[in-house]
Amino acid sequence: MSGEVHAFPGAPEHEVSPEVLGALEALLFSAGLPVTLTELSLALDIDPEETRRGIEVLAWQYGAPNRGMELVHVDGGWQLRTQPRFAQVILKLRGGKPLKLSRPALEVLAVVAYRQPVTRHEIEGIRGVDSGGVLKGLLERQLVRVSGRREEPGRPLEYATTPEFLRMFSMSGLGSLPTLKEREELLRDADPAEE
Amino acid sequence: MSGEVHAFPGAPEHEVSPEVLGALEALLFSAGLPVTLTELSLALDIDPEETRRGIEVLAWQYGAPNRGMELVHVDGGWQLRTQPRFAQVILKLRGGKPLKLSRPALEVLAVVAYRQPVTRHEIEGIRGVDSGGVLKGLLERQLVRVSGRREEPGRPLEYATTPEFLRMFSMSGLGSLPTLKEREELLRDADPAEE
Amino acid sequence: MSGAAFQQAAWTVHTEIFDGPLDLLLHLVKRDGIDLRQISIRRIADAYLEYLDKLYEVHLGVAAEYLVLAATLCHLKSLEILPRPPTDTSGAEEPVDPRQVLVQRLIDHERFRQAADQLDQQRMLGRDTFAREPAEIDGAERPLIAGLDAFGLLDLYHELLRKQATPDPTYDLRGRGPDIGSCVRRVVERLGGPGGTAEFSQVILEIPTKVERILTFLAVLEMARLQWVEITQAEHLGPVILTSRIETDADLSVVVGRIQMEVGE
Repeated sequence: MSGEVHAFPGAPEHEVSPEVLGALEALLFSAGLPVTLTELSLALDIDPEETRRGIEVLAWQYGAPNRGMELVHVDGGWQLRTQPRFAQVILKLRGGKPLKLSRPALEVLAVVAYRQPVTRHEIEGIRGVDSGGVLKGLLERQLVRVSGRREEPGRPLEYATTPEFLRMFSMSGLGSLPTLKEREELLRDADPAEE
Repeated sequence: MSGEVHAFPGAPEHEVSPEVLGALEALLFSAGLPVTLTELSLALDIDPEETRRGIEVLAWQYGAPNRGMELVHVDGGWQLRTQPRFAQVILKLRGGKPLKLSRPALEVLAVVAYRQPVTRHEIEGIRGVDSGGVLKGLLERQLVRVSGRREEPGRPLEYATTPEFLRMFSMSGLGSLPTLKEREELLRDADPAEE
Repeated sequence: MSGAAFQQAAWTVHTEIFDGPLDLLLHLVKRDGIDLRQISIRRIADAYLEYLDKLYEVHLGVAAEYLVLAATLCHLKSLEILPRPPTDTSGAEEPVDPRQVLVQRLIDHERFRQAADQLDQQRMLGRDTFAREPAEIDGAERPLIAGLDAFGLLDLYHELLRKQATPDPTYDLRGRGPDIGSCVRRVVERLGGPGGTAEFSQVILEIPTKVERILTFLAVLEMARLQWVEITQAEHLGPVILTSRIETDADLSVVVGRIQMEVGE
């Protein structure tokens, strides 16, 4: 997402009360998403011109070297964001936690694993929903690759799993994928009462 | 209103570099949830003592009248939150109602907080009324959790509070619970002769 | 108290003012200025019973727990009036004074009422103060984990195939489609003879289409109403067990016909 940072070279001349500045900061902080001048003015019950001046002063204050955020004009509103120079430390604090694959991603992976090479059309036939976006994500993550083209009208792309996929599921090769028959045997062994 | 805001009366003497202050602010801003001193120190690759001084300076800076947030020690970590005097304008911007816990919910929470681990039977003994529905609601809101089973006939479930409880009530730990009134104190309060 | 005003007061028993019998009792103690240290059981028992009486006058149902406390108070009151039996001096244990037990319960109740007040005065997140949602971190930088193993993947695949194998049925609008009669028959056969049981969720899961599942659900409710099937659940959230109550020699078509008539099919 891009946005415009308004760095005001010198202290704005405008007189804005500390109370309005504090309230603006609290509003922008808790909103998270960009907030328009109109929304801010309505919440504070002040004139939009005063809000604009407040925003200008606030943006200038965030320019100080000991501040961690900046005020960005984005999507027609104003938003507080961390300054880009802190991206690395933030990633270090929060990026270490692994991301879990989503249910749709797992479903597409399952179909690709058992049906490869498989076309997007076939995947969608089995899942019953559009799977383009999910497939794209899996391609970017290198869990799925394009393996060729199907020799049929339109020559659609075919997809297969990657070595990265095998690593993720701790398998030495595609031959290690369990089969439906094995699954049934396992279930029988595990709980004879259930059958 | 209580809560654990550390307002330092004068400017802390400590020398902390603007860069560390900015990074701390950026980290706390992006984390949203409480972050421990250790986590902050690891991300910044600085000494925990320096982090502690940085937090102290930051907390003091948030005490200025033109600031919207405060630095709160909660659930064992540090968290940026809006200052209570801006609650009204924030709710106005959000267009939502403030969070409200019902009287029975507060009472059950109080019993669980002070008597944990506690069984449903014990809660109902103190309140004199069925509390199953209220307890279920608190479990769903993750303010209360099942902590184990009591080693007694029937092995009833035991309940305790969660970190979410500490966060919601702005407490750094269970040690921050206000002390329960003693029997004598309550009798004195209830004494009609002294009213 | 005027009729209307009292009705209002009585109504509040079930709303926020009195949260249960102890709460009511505590209110009466405070209202009548009774000293908890020299509590007169007779006085508070009378006040409590009088209040319950008024509730009956306005034809308001009183929850069972209010009556339990009333019984306890009457018992305590009788103990207070009767002369005490000589205390057994040989026993090491002091007899528990039932009055003290009641006072202790009232004190505990008051103590936690006040603790609840104090909690309510804490700086509450979402009411007095607001935090931020954690900022989105660019996912591309973070390590990925599957969250399940190869068998889990297979289960997912199997599930997808099964869903695909049972598409929503298409109906011939000229025909009748699935009917409740066949659903009743299916349940009766599944349960076997009288006393035969099955877990309700199993019965439902064995049925292939959504429409038939709903019809079977209705059929079971109707059968329960006619006492042809018994529904039991041993514990909260535990399995629901169906037990057949239909005689072996009962004419199933009569049973089915009755249900079809009842549901107006």
